[in-house]
Amino acid sequence: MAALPKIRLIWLGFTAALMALTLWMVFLWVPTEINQGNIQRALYFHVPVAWTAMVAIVLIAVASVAYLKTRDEKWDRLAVAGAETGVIFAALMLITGMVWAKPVWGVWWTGEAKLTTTLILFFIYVAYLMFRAYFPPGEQRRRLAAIIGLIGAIDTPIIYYGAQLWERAHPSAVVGPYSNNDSSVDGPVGLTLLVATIAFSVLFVYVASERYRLRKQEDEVMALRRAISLQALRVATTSDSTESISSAPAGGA
Amino acid sequence: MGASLATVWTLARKDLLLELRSKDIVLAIVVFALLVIAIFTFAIELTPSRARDVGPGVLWAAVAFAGVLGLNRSFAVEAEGDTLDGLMLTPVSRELIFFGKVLGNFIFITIAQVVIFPVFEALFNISVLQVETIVIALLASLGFAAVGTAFAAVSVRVRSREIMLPLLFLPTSVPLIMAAVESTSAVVDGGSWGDFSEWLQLAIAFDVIFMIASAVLFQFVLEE
Amino acid sequence: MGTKNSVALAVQATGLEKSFGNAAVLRGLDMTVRDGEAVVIFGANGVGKSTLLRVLTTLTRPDYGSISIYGRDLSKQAEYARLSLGAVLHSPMLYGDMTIRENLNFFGKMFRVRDLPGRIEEMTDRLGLGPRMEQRTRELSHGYQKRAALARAMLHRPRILFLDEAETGLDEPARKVLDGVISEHRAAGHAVVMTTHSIERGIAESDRVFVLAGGRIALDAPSSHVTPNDVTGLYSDPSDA
Amino acid sequence: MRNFFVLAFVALTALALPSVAMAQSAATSAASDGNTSGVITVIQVDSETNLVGFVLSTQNGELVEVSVNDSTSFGLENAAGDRWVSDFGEDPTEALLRITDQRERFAPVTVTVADGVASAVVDREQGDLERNLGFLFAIYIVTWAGFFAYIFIVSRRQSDLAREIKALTSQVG
Repeated sequence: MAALPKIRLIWLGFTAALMALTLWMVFLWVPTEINQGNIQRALYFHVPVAWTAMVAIVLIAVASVAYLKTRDEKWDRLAVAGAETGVIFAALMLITGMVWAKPVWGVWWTGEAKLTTTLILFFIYVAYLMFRAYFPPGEQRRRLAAIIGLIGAIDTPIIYYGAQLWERAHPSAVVGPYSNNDSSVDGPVGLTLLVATIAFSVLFVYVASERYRLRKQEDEVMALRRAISLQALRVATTSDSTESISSAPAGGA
Repeated sequence: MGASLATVWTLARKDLLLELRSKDIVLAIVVFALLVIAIFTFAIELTPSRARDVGPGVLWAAVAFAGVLGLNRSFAVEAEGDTLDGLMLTPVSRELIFFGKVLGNFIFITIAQVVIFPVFEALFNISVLQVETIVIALLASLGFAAVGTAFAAVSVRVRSREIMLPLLFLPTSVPLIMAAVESTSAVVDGGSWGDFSEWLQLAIAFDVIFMIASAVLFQFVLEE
Repeated sequence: MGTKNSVALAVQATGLEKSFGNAAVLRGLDMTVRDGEAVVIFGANGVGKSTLLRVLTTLTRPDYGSISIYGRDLSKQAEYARLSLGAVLHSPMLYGDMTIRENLNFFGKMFRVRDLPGRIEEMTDRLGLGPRMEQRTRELSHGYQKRAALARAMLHRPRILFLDEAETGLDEPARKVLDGVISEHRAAGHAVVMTTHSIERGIAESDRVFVLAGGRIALDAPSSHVTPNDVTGLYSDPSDA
Repeated sequence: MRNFFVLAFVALTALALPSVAMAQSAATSAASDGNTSGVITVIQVDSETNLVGFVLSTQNGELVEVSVNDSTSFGLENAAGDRWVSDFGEDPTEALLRITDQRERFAPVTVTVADGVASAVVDREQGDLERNLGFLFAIYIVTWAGFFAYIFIVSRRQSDLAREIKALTSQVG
């Protein structure tokens, strides 16, 4: 019990240090991009957040398969942690994407393939979480949730492919002076992006593990309540159960 | 193999027979879809060029939304008399039960489209009754049936299944809806197979992947 | 534990556990039923008799524990086990908008029953369904629905029959048909597992009595040695507390 | 709860950083002289009429000579509004055309110079690097506010449940 918070604190410190490094690189170290100016620094938030949202999908897929195979509750907890954190990251990806698109492209929303994909996945995993909220806890909920999580993950590459085709068919959404976004990502830009991605991944692990812990506590509370109700029952029926043992003939004829 | 196909057909025919008696599913799909299409004809001023632009989108949105209603019924029918338990007691493998349900739902959506398409063509004044669109419609119905059957079986056990099914089904089907809309648009604009081959591939990939994935996952859905 | 040995056992269940959310229904239940034996399971309302039958008939998967029906492990060979079991549970499990004949035809095909039309005629005669065969099951009285359900359960000539309070709400003629079917089934050397509220009838119609209490078999005794009082004595179980 | 405070402290520090950074970058960009803006007055070409450099007339009236090489990147829009972004090495002819067009229109450009060679040549409007700071700030705030709201909710639930577990354990004990 005592060791666990220590690891969490160390991880938290690690996250904070990496984030500080990222912030220093993003705002002080990396040169300003020539075409877009300072707004391009949004890249170092937007892309890592999108990346972690994708990591969340993989996490959900792996945890769901593992749950269906082993029926071990810990995989279900992992899937919930991944889904909830993933939905948060996906929402941030969408919002940062929109706020970035407005000054650069002149519109809040473009049919950009990664944004479209994230939006649809966001809806699928919101539905996943809603399903969990509607369904009474138990094995059935864990199992059906794993199925939904898995179908969403299987759908991901198909959605992305479809969104790419769609973007190619409807390229007109992007207007304004900065409509090309092919700024290079090597040199300082690439390095900053790499560090930022690592930092956000570490942050994702921190947030997801906190959510996992919460889920575990919820299960613990349920188990304790069950134990208490059982205890109450046992007190009420002690005399009966001893009787039943004595009156049961050994195995019948 | 032959015996499996016969079992799948027996299951689907049972659903067709029930549908013939109750007319719940097809009627719901047709009426709802036509309603959506009719509302759009009032909501949008339909100049010929605008009808061509938005028509395919309206058509497929209507089919997808109406399809949800029908899919909701397909497992509600089984839940009513606990006949799902009856099916579970048979030695038929769960994949075959799934395929039987998919076949039934596919036939329902297809029959509904037989009514929806001509009415749509008349109201929007664009020609969608062509070989290309019929193939697209069949591919879309198959994909809707595959994903929809799996999700209908999942959501039939939830309190508010009428809410849950569309929330699960619609976002998952987005690639298929995109493919259907884009291909139909291409056909309406006078294109032929080559102009939307990528979208057709997407639809076929979606159908194949979800037919297999849902069949495999279905056994986990039905466990209790 | 050779296969030959366990085939003689119609049902062998060990360490069954099942809970729904917070409620533990089965808690390490063990039971065996021999072939040719009629077993009755008693228990207070809500003690889990129906859950137990659902678990034994492959409908509900236990959280822990193993079951085999005629030597077929349910976790591995459920499809074979289903061939040798028939069940009449609370609801008739028939399609309301189909006639009895259509229902029997459908389920018979699912079981790939040999000479299906002949078998359906046989069941029709034995259960006295004749005049109702072409009626939709939704329109039938409770008694005829139960008879049709029994026909559905026995269509594929199962070796073990599970009946969950099958006699509740039946009129006298229907009850007689049911009793006749049970005794014929026993006479043919097959197994029956049933639950019932009527303790006297249960004891009279069975070879062995189980009492389910606290998620386990609290009493397992030959019917000839059990009086109704022995059974009700065990009823004051947790669910009443 | 202690966790939350630790995280909140880090967050506040993190939030304070960029404002400092921005103030500094505004000061340095003017001083470092990496960027020069002005109108193109002279275009220098070699014997095969390849662009080698040009002369800028800055707002202060100074003339600055700039040379280009293969890695010089361009981001220029012509009178028709057609924007061209590429490296000099990729399409030297187009670069010359664009620079000529820019000179004829007296359209100001911003040049980023490193070691006497231009690393980037863009329309001056693009070179206004301090634009859209509000949007960047919004992105920054949204990202962090999102995380902290979520972490806050999770950690509060955690401490609530920890208390409940403690109470229940003593009841079972």
